[in-house]
Amino acid sequence: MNRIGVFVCHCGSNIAAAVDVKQVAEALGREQNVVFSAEYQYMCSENGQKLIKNAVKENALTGIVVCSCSPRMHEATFRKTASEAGINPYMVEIANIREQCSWVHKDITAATSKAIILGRAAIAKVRFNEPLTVGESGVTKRALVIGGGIAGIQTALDIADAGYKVDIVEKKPTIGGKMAQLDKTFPTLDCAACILTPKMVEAARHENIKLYTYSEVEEVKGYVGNFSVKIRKKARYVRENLCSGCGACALKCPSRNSGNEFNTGLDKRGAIYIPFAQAIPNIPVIDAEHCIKFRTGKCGLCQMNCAAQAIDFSQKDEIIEEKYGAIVAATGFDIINLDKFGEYGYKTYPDVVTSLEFERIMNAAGPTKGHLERPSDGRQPKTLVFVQCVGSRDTSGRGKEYCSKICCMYTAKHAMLTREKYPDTDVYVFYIDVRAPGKNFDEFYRRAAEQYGVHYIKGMVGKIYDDGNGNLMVRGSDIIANEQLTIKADMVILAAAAKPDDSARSLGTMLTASMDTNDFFTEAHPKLRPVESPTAGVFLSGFCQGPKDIPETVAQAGAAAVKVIGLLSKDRLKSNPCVARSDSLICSGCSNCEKVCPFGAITYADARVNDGTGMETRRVAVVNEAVCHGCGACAAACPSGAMDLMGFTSKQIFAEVDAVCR
Amino acid sequence: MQINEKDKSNRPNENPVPSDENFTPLIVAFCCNWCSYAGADLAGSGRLSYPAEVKIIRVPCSCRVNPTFILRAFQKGADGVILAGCHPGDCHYSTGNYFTRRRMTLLFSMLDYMGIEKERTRVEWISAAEGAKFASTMNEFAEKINSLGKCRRLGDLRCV
Amino acid sequence: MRIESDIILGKVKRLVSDGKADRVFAWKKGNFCYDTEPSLFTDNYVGFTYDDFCAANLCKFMINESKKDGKTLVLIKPCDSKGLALLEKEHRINRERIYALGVPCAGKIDMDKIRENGVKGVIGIEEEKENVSCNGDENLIIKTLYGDKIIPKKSVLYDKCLSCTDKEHVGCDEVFMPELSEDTYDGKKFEGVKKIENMPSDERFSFWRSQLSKCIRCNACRNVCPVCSCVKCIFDNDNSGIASKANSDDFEENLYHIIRAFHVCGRCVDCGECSRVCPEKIPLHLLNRKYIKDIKELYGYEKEPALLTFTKSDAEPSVIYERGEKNV
Amino acid sequence: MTEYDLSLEAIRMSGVYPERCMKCGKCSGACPSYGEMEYHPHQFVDMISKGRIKELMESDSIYKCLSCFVCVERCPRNVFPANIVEAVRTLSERRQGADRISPDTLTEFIDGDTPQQLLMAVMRKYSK
Repeated sequence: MNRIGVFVCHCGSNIAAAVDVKQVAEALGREQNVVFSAEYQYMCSENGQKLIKNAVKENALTGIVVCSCSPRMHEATFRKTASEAGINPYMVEIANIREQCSWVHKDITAATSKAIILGRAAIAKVRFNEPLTVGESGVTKRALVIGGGIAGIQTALDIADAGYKVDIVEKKPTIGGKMAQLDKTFPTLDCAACILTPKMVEAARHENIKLYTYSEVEEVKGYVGNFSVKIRKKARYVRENLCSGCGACALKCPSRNSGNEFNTGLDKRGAIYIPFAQAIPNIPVIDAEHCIKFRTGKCGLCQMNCAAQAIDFSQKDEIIEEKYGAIVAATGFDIINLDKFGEYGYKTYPDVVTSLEFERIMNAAGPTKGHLERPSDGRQPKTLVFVQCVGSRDTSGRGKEYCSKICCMYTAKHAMLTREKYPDTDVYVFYIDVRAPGKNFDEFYRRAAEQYGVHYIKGMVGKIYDDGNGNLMVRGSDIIANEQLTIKADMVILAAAAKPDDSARSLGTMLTASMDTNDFFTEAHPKLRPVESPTAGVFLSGFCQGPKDIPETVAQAGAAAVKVIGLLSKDRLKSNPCVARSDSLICSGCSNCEKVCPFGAITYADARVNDGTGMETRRVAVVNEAVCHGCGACAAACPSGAMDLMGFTSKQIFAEVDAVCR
Repeated sequence: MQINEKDKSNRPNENPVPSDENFTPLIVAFCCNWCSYAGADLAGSGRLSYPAEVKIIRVPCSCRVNPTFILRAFQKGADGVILAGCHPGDCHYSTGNYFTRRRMTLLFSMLDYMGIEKERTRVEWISAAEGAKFASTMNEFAEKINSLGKCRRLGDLRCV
Repeated sequence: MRIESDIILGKVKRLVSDGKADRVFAWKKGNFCYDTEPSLFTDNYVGFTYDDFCAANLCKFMINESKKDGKTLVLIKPCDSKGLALLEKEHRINRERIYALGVPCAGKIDMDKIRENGVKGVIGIEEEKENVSCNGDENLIIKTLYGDKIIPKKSVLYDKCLSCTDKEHVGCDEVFMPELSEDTYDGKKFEGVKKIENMPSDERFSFWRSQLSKCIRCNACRNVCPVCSCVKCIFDNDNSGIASKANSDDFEENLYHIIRAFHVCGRCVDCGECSRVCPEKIPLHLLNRKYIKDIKELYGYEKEPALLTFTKSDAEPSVIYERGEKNV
Repeated sequence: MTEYDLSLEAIRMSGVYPERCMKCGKCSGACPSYGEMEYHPHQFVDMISKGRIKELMESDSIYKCLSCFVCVERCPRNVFPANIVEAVRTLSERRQGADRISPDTLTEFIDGDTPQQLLMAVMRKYSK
C-alpha cells in the first residue's frame, strides 16, 4: 500500500511569495495515499532533510513528493535523503513549483492552484514508482586502441603509463602512421621522425603495451567495461619470434615491381620488405600478391638467405580474441582520390604531385634522399606552384565540404623549406584563405611570405597544361590584382583534401558508434564531451573525429587516454537504473525497438515463455542495461507496449497526464 | 455516406462559439529533460512569465512521448498539447528527436485528417539556453488555444 | 484463360507428394459458392477451392502454422505476398517451415456488390467468352437459381482489388501460372484520401465521426491485419493504460483507430483486408492509405518503415500547419 | 526598375546563389577569354551580389564570354558564374530590345528595296 509524504518548500520567499504554500500542503494532504504533508522554509537544508527523514520513519512512508525547485537542481539531494531514511531513492518525485510556477506566475491564486496540480501529478506518478537499483557490471582492465599512428601511440602510452594494459591494432606492418612519412613539422620545423620514433620505440618496449601490427579488428561484441573483440592478425609469412630484422631477405628479393607505399609509390620495393628503416616492429612482411614464390611456386630466395629460418610460406591468418574494458578509435586520415579533378592533371603529368608525395621527396630518407628532384626527369625544379584547397571546402560533390585544416600550414612549411634549401627557386602559393589560427601559426605563415619570399596569390588555379616542351603551364587567377596569370612551372604540389581513413566506416558499424556524413566519428557532445563517442566505452582520438594537426591530435589522444583511465580505474560500473525494460510475455520480437535504439542496447534472445497458452520459445527483445541510456525511443516505438522505460513508465506518464488534466 | 443517429449529437457546432470569458484552456507540455525542461527552468530563472494553464510533464527525451500520451491528454480534457525537445542534431541521445519529428508529423497529419484542429498540437525545438523562446512559445500557443476555445472534437465527453 | 481450382489443387498435390510440405493451408468451400473460408488440409483435400471468392489473406495464419513441426504449404496471392514478407522481416514467422506457393489472382468478387445489383440466389460465376464490352472490360455471367445475369466484372470487384497495384509476387518459394493474374487497378488509389483531404475540417470531422461511430469493436480489422501481429495487442493488455474491450464513447472509437493506424504506419502493406472484413463497412483503409500517401510525399521511398528511420533534413511537423486550411 | 532590383532579377533568372561563392577565383583562373573581358567571371558573381549590374550590362564582357561553362565546371561551390553572365546578357538585350526599334522610327527604314516583311520581323524581334 502506498504511503506518501508531501513536503512543500518555501525556498525562503522564492516560492512562498507567489504560492500559498500552506494551502498547497493542505490540499495535497487530502490526496489519496498521502499520509503526511508538511511545509518548511528550506527543504534542502540540513533541517529540512531531517524533517523528511523523521517523517519517513514516523509514518512508514513508501514514497516522497517534494514540491520545490527544479529536479535538475535537487533531485539528487532528495534521493540521497530518501536513501538515508531507508527507502529506495527512486521513490522520490519532485514537483517543480519554483522555476515552473512561482517564478513565472505573478497571480498568487493561479500560481497556488497550479502548484497544487503539479503536486498532484507528482503524487500520481510516485504511486507507480518502483524501487530501482543501480545496476553494476565489472570492468576488464585492458584497453584497445585501434590505429597505430601518433594518436594511437600517444593514447596507448598514456594509458600504459597509468598502469593499465593496452593493445594497439594497426593494419599496416608497422606503427607510426602518417606522421612517420612526414619530413618536418610546423611551426617549429623539427623533424617528424626525430620526435615520433622515440615514441614508437617506447610503445614497443612498454611492458603494458602489446602491438598487433598487420592486423585488423574483425568483430566487436559486448558493451562498456566488457567488450569482446576479434582481431585478425594477417599472415606476414615471417615468424616474428625468429626474425632478427637483419633485412637480408629484402635485399635479396628479386621482385621489384611493387610500389613502395611508404614513399607514396614514388619508388619500388621488393615483395618482402620492411616499410622503412625505423619500422616497429622491425620485421619484414611478404606481399603475397607480388611474391614470385606465391605466384609461380619457384623462388624462395629470401628463405634461403634467412639465417634465422624465419620465413614461413605456410603461415595463415590468425584470429585472436581478447576482452577489453574500453576501446579507442584512432583510425586517422588519408587523402582523397584526385581522379575527379582533371583540371590539375594529377595522373596525367608526373610532376604534379600531392603534398604527401612532396613530403617524401623532401625527406632525407625518401626516394630522392631529400634532394628536390621532380619525378619525371629527376631535374631540380626552379619554379614550384602550390595549390591549396584541392577538394577541400568543395560543395560540388567532387571533394569534401569541410576545411581540411592542416593544408595552409604544411603548404607554408613546404614553401619555406624549399626556399631555404634552394633559394634560387621561385615558389608560388595559390590560396583562397590562409587559415592559421594556432600558437605561432600565423607568425609562421607570415615568415614564409615575408622572410622567405614565397609568392602568395589569392586565387585558384583553373587549369594545368603542358606547353608541348615538357613545361607545366599553370593558369590561375589573382583576384586581388584582378588578373589571370599563367605560370610556367617545373612542378606543382596539390594540397589534396584529407578524409577519414576508409577503415573508419566499417569500424564505426562494428562499434555501433555514430558517424557523420563525412565518415568522421561523432562525439558524445560537440563541446562538452569531445573525445567520447555516444556509445559508452568508445573513445575518439585524432583525425577520425575531425581534421586535426599533430599538437591537437596529441592533446586529444591524451584526453581520450584520461577518459579511458577514468573508466578502467573503476572496479564496478554503475549504471543509470532508469533504463528500458522489455516484458518477454508481451514482446513479439518484431525488432522495431532495435532499429530506433541509438546505442545498440537491444539484442534478441530466444526465451521460453508461457503466457497462459502453453510454454513456447519466442524471440524477445533483451535490453542491455549497461548500454541503455534511458531515452525511451524504444518504448514509444513498441506497438504492443512490451517495452517500457523505468522511471518514466507509460503508467507513470498516464497518471501524470490524468492528474494534470483532472 | 450515412450518418447515423448516434453521432449527430456529437457533431461540432456549425458556428463554433467564440471563446467565452470564463474559458481557461488547459495545456499539457511534454518537455525533454535535457533541453526544453531546462529551457523552462531558465525561463523561470529569468522570471519570464507565461500562462499558468501550461502544465509541464518531464520526459527524458522527446522520443519517449508515445502518441497515446498526447491522445490521453486530450481525452482527459486538455485543449492543447505541445511537445518540446532539443533542436534536431542536438539530442542528448543523439537521434531521439529525429524519430520524434517523424512520429509527430505523421500523428498530427492524421489528427488533421480526422478533422481535429491542427493548431491544438504542436512540436517546438527549445534548447536549454532558450528560456525566452520557451516563454514566448507558451504565450503564443496559449493565446492560440484560447482563441480556438474548448477542445470538443477529441475529448471524452464524460471528462468535459 | 480462367484460373481453374483443379489445376491449382493438382499443383498443390504434386508439391505435397514431392515432400515440399506436410500440410496445406488454403481455402475451403462453404455452404454457398461465395462463402469460402481459410482452412488447413492435413490428409485430404475435401472442399479445397481457389476461385473468385477466395479473397481472404492467409499469411497471418502462418504465425501459428509455422510454430508446428514440419512444413506448411500456403497459397499466396500477389497482394498477400507483401504481408508474408513483412511477417518474415519482423521475425513473426519461421519462414523455413513455410512453403509459399504464389497463385495468380484476377481480382476477387464482393458478394455484397452483387447483391447491390439486385442479384439473388447466386450459385456460380463464369466468365463471358463473347460480348466483351467495347471498353475492353470483361463481363461475368452470374449463375443464379433464377437464371443467368451478366454484370461487368469491375462493378463487382472488391474495392481492394480495384486499388491493387501489386500484381507481382514477392518472396514466394514458387509462383504458379503468374500469367493468369489480371490487372484490376482502376488508377484511383489515392482518390479516396484526396477527397477527404479536400473537405473542410468540419466536414472531415463529421465524416470520420459518422464512420467511426459505427465501430462495434469486433477487432476484425486488427485480427485480419498481417501487420497487426503483436503477441498481445496493447488494447488487450490491462497494464498498458489504454486497454479497452469496447468503445464506451466517441473518444475511444477515435483512439482505437488512430492508434491502430499509427502502429501500422509505415509498415502497412495496403492489402485492404481491414476494410474488407469490417462488418460495419468502415473504410478503414482510408486511414492507412493516408499514411502511405503522407510518407510518400514527405519522405519518399525508404527501405525501413518510415517511423523506424529518419534523415537529418526531414520535414518539420509544422508542414501540417502549412497545408492550406480548406475551410477558411 | 532600380539597379538593385535589376540585380535581383538577374539572380532570379540565373537561379544562382551568389552568397555561396567563397571568392576563390577558380572560375577566373580557368576562364579562356579572361584577357578579353573587362569584368571576369568572379567579378560577375561579386558585383551582382552587391547590386552593381549596370556596369556589367554596359560592358563588352557579356559578349566576350564564350559560354564554355568551364567556370561552372570548376567551381567548388556550385555557383554557376556562366549562368549569371547569361542572365546579365539577357537583361541587357531585353533592355535594348525595348529601345532599339519603335514604330515611330520604323518609318525611316521604309524604302523600295527593304521588304516589308523584314521590317515586321525586325519589329517583332527587337521590341518587347
